[in-house]
Amino acid sequence: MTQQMTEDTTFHHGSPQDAAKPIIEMQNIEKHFGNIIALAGVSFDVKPGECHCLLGDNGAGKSTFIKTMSGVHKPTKGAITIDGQPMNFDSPRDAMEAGIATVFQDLAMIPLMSVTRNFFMGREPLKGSKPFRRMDIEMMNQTTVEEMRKMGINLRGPDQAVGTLSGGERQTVAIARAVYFGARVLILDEPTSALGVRQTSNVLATIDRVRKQGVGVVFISHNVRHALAVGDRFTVLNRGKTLGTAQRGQITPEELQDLMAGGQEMAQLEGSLGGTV
Amino acid sequence: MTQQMTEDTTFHHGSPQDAAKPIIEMQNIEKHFGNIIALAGVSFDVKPGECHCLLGDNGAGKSTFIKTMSGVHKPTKGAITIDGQPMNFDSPRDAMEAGIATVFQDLAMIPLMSVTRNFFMGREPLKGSKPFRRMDIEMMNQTTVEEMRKMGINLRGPDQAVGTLSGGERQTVAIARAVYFGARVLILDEPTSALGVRQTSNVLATIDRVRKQGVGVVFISHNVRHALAVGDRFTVLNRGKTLGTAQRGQITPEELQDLMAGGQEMAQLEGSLGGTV
Amino acid sequence: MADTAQTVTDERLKQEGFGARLMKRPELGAIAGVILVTTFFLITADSTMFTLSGIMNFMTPAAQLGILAIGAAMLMIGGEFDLSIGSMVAFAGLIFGACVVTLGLPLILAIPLTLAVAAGLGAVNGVIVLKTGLPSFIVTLAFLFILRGASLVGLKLASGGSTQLRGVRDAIEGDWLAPMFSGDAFGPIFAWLAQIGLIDTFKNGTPKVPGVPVEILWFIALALVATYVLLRTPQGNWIFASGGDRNAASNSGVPVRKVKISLFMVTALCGALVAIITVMDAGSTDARRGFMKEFEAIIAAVIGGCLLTGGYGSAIGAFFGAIIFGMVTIGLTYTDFDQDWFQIFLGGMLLIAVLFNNYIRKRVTGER
Amino acid sequence: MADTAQTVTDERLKQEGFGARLMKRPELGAIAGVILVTTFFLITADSTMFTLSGIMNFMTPAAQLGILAIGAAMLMIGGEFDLSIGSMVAFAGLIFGACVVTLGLPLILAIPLTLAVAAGLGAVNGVIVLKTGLPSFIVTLAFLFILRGASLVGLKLASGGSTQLRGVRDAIEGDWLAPMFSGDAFGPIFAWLAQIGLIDTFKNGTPKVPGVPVEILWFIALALVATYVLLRTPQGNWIFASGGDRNAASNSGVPVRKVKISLFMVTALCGALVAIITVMDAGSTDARRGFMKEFEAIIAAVIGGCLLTGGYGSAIGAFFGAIIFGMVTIGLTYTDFDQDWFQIFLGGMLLIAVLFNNYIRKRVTGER
Amino acid sequence: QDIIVVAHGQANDPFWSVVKNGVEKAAKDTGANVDFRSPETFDMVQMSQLIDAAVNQEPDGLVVSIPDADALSPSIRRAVEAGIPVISMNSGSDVSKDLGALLHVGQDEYTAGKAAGEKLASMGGTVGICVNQEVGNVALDLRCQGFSDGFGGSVEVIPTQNDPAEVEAKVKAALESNPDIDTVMGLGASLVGEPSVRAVAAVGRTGEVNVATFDLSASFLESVSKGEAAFAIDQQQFLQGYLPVSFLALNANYGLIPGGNVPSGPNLITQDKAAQVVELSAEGIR
Ligand SMILES: Nc1ncnc2c1ncn2[C@@H]1O[C@H](COP(=O)(O)OP(=O)(O)OP(=O)(O)O)[C@@H](O)[C@H]1O
Ligand SMILES: Nc1ncnc2c1ncn2[C@@H]1O[C@H](COP(=O)(O)OP(=O)(O)OP(=O)(O)O)[C@@H](O)[C@H]1O
Ligand SMILES: [Mg+2]
Ligand SMILES: [Mg+2]
Repeated sequence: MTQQMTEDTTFHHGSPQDAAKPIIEMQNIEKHFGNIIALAGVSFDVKPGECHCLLGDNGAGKSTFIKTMSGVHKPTKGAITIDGQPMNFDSPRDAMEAGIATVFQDLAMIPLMSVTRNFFMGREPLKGSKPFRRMDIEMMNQTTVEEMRKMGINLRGPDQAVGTLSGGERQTVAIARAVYFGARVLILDEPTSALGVRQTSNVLATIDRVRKQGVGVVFISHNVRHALAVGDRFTVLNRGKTLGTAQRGQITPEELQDLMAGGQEMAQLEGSLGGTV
Repeated sequence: MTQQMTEDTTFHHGSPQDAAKPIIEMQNIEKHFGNIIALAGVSFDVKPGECHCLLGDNGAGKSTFIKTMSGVHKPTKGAITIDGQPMNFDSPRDAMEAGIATVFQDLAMIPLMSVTRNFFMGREPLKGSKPFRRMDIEMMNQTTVEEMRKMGINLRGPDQAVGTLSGGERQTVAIARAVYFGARVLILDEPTSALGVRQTSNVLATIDRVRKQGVGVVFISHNVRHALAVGDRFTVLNRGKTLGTAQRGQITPEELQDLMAGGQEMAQLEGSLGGTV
Repeated sequence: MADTAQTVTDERLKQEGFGARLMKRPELGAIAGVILVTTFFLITADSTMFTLSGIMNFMTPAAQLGILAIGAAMLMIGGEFDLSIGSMVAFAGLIFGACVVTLGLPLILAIPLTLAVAAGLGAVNGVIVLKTGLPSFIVTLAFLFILRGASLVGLKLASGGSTQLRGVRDAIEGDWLAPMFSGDAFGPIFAWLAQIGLIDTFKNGTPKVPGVPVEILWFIALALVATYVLLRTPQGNWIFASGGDRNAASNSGVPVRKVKISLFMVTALCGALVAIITVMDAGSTDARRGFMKEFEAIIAAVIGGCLLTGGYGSAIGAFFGAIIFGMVTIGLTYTDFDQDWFQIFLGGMLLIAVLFNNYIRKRVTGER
Repeated sequence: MADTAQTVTDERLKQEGFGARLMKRPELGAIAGVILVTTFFLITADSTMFTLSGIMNFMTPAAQLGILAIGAAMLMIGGEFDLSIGSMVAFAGLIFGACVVTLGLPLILAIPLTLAVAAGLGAVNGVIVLKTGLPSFIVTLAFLFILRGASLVGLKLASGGSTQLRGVRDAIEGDWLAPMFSGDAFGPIFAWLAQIGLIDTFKNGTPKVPGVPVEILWFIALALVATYVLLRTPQGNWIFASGGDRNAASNSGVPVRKVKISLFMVTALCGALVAIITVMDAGSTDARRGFMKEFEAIIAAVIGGCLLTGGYGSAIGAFFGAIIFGMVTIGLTYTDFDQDWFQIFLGGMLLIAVLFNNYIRKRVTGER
Repeated sequence: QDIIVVAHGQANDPFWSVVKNGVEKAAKDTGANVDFRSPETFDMVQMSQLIDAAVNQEPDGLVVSIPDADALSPSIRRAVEAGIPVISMNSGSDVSKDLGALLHVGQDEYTAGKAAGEKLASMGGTVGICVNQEVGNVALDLRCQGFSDGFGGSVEVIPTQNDPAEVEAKVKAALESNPDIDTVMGLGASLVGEPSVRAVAAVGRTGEVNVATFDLSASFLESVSKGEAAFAIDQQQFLQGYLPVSFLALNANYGLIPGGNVPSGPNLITQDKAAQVVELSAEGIR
């Protein structure tokens, strides 16, 4: 069964572009919060057109790591280079301008604001000429409804407050937004955690689509099957350190799952879930 | 493969207790928010010792439904009966006292407070005699660390603020808390969405354990495999209405997945994910 | 892709009337309060209150408060407070007075200078708040004291010992910019209206209302501009976002720091504008100008539906909030009630106006 | 079950010193402020400021403010404001004064009556806030005006036309409860200490410090009780939870309404206590008692580390916050600065104290 | 020598800033080291604490105003007991002696109000308003009370806040809703007197309505000299600051002290005298 999963796929992997230069490279990143050591030296890179999965146990430091990548945290130690140039993000806006779009685990949405306003937050399209330049609200509303529909969500209306959306609807807004402002690197922190089956399959298909367009994707998930379905490379974190990186095909789902559990033994479920949870 | 999933299991289902009286019964529940109709008449019941899965697309109304069940929302229409007695919850505290423990999708945690204080919030254990009755902080700390460890999370310390925990760590606190205050009905709203593989298998094992103790479990999930692994009955919601209820074994994973998607067609992933997402 | 027609006839939506949709806007709730208060005074107050001159009379203090309230509302939507605006009115008044009287500058220099000083101080407030992460409440509170004290010291210097600096009216006599910031606008129109008998006149033939006090025009203009900015520009979106959730906004690429510092500057500028208008109107300034105005401005903004926690509110709401507040403070004088009851009455009216506003909104939107 | 030894030597934790751990507590940051302010006055102020009598002198207003600040801090932790405590001081003072002077009740009746009225009004505040869902800021603001106005009207009634009610001292003369609420405690001890020369005396031989003003004892007792409640009882846990996230708390089974209403009552009771103490000390009450105290109480709580948004803070922090504020306000009179500079100085000191507190805490905890 | 002045009015209050100027002038003239202190608002509790703080420093002389004898008497007695010479000023002439003060310089707020009321009544006033910008401040309330007693006719107190625009609007509102009003009494010149004059002008009744105010401000005095306002009441509060300090300095140096209270006012500044006072007022001396 597991073989089936890694081989029998409709996605076209196979060009891991080993030769291609990484878009972004993180070296020996450390991050401390007061006396808490969240990252103790992690290295990672993303190449154009690949989906690099970041896996690991709860609390391993995945979110903290991608937050240093998208300019939210400043690393305590370590270097970030983009296209070979050393980079120092002062704010998430800097990272965005360098072409990094992120779906954060907490989604970074403003509950009191409407879906449309959240969708375009920070990158509002304008119309009209100078003194009366204003947001193109009509276009914004249309785009939002349209992009959400592509992800499988039919909004009641684009002016509903995000705070009143269901968990999965909200997550879809965040994903649709990041994909829409398509960039050079797309970071997805557990994007499918709250999604229904239909929405999940849309997101996985979307990852595949943007990857084919040459975008580098960083995909965090706890679902081994999702990771194997779209991942080209797999890096596993454990307790703030890298456990190792594997190429697609070099690792079985069971091995990967063991790595993700941090090497600790699992509860007595193996059989019932067909090897992977 | 799907057959394997429904049959080859270490869990002992099989006594769906058809004869047993439901602990809690919800009839024709409607819930409107202003002009938004979130629930348009949903009926549902939980029997002792069964795990009743509530499934459905994003925005179908699952969370809204279980919130009326746990006293957060008052239903706009419809009746709730417990042990055959009509019930009217004024607050979640009422529902708790009736023996309903809930893990909400948004977890209901206070970010600024410590793990321990969140764990025991509203049900603090006391020690000492009257004028100097106080919280038994030592016991609280120990219990918290202990219960979290059972779920597969090693806390750095019980006084870390919940706001600084990782997504999965936080979710585990909510689950451990609900299980610890073990009640007659345990409601879990997407409890495994942010969990790692190890923690997930622990939670599924826990559901099985409490069910065997005669607790009725309501389990919401988007993961067909998880639902099939522990569920005895499956009710599917779509756009605020019930699509139907099925017994374990009467339905294949593919059928279930189609129902969960609200009957709408899925993206082109079928093959790659082995039938279920 | 899965797709169903997304039309207005989603079966998950109830029909709702036009009125209901209107009432959902925060600012329109405040109108209910205005109507209530107006009705109350129509019944209890002397009929002169709602003559043209009576309306101008209560609108003048309402407008002065309202200019501050709009600034405060924008800042509150952006998630911060400025408790120093009242003191800013005194301090900017001093700067302006000193420029005009002591230094003898023309308005074309004095006004930009005053505004620049105010904006600078606003920026200082903002930078301290953002650099240190301290709550703006405490930082601007310090400036409340500092600016108030500085006004006193500065006034004594500028006037040679008195707490009042006077002679502004003489100094600006004939300055071409003066009509922009003082006196009444549309004088000729009002004179004409009086001639044809549409406005009451005094015995000597001058109209009872010589025109629209300029602060009312500034007030309306500011409310419109602020509303436009909040609802129709990216900057407005950023203000809501910064106030709604600072981290989320910043993570989504909103330049939160810039937004907040600009808001502090805008608020300070509103304070300076009020200072310039009132100093020119009164012809003098003293150390107690603007006393407690920071609280009144916040009150007006909150009556108008702004959330203290940020991220929600409107400039139009603050506009009506200021009018409610102005009407209630001045209105009692038109009634026969014992004036000792003034504060009880003020508090009671405020409470009733907000309760009513709230009640109406809940009824209409069906919130539980 | 998967299990690794959960010991203190988690490799994901850096060692941290005892000092660092101490400084993480919100209240201990405020101590840094106290030390800074003390140092400042040790250098600039007259040496009498830190004699025993000088300390009692600045601790008395600090204690009166502090009692309010502790109430305000608990309410703020619980996520609400009470802007009516200042007016409550005036109103409770009126009730108390009227009981004692006009009705001639003994203290054993007058005090419980006053406290009951205050608690009742606090509950009214709370019920309105919770029933309507309006922000407590606006509701208690209405009560700020209403109670202030009611004090004025009531005083005129009770005193027959004046805004001042006098004669409390004569009326309570000899009441056995009086020493609990007025004057100085430990008088005999201090007299003895003065005799043996440990305390300075005036030329006529009476000790400069006749005892510890009772409000200081109340202040300390209250700070201890409040801290105990917040940190060691379920109710304390509920207060933090209600303020941290109302919905989450309620969903977890915290009786949020009861908690908040009780907090409003506690705050009102603090106001009444201060009223009783000050009225008995002063022997009179007037309509301006407690003016602006609500803001000073909030300031003290914020200096002491309470978050305005609720859910975080401490009573001990408010304790030190009140001491900082009291020291700064009274301290200036011991220095040679001109009174005109008082406010600049007050603002500057506040800002520096909070900045310093903040800086220290960040250094120690290594927050970014 | 060290002399401390504790007053109930703030340094930024126009009236009290003149007192403070008097204090400073006296300090310069006598060479004494003088401190002027006051609570941030009209707050008797805090004022008693300020007196205590002053007593702790054992100055060579203490000057206090006594708007609330009950509240301040323990602190003042303590000063007297400590052997500090005390002079009271401004308010408290009735209790000054009993508390052990050497003498009182000033004028009672009530008496001043009464004198003003009598004068306005004699100018033909029958219906008056008393505009009070700080209701509850006992010192100001007494002014209104005195005015109302001296005036005889019907008097309504109009409470306002510290905002000239609001005062103007309220006076205008009162005048419009009750056309019988013929007298406006303000409790402060710049804050109430000036806007009242403007309000009377706005309703077109300049000259018909008599406007008078406590204390002085240059602009108001100009109105008086132009005949737009009736008069201003001058307590000559500069003396209330200057004299006690000089007396105490002399007392400390030579043991000299006058034999009785010094009345500093009231002094009604009417049209004939107004013009000369304007300049002095602008300098903060009157
Ligand atoms: N601001 C912070 N302060 C203190 N500790 C933090 C902070 N943020 C994260 N941590 C700690 O760092 C560790 C890594 O957290 P992180 O959120 O990166 O985990 P994760 O790998 O994303 O886990 P999950 O899969 O559960 O989302 C956690 O143990 C968490 O407690
Ligand atoms: N307070 C509210 N106000 C308005 N609409 C609401 C509110 N709460 C929920 N809704 C709407 O009701 C619908 C059902 O929401 P609900 O959270 O119950 O969905 P769900 O089935 O839990 O979805 P998910 O799987 O994504 O969590 C959603 O479309 C949502 O937009
Ligand atoms: Mg994470
Ligand atoms: Mg849900």
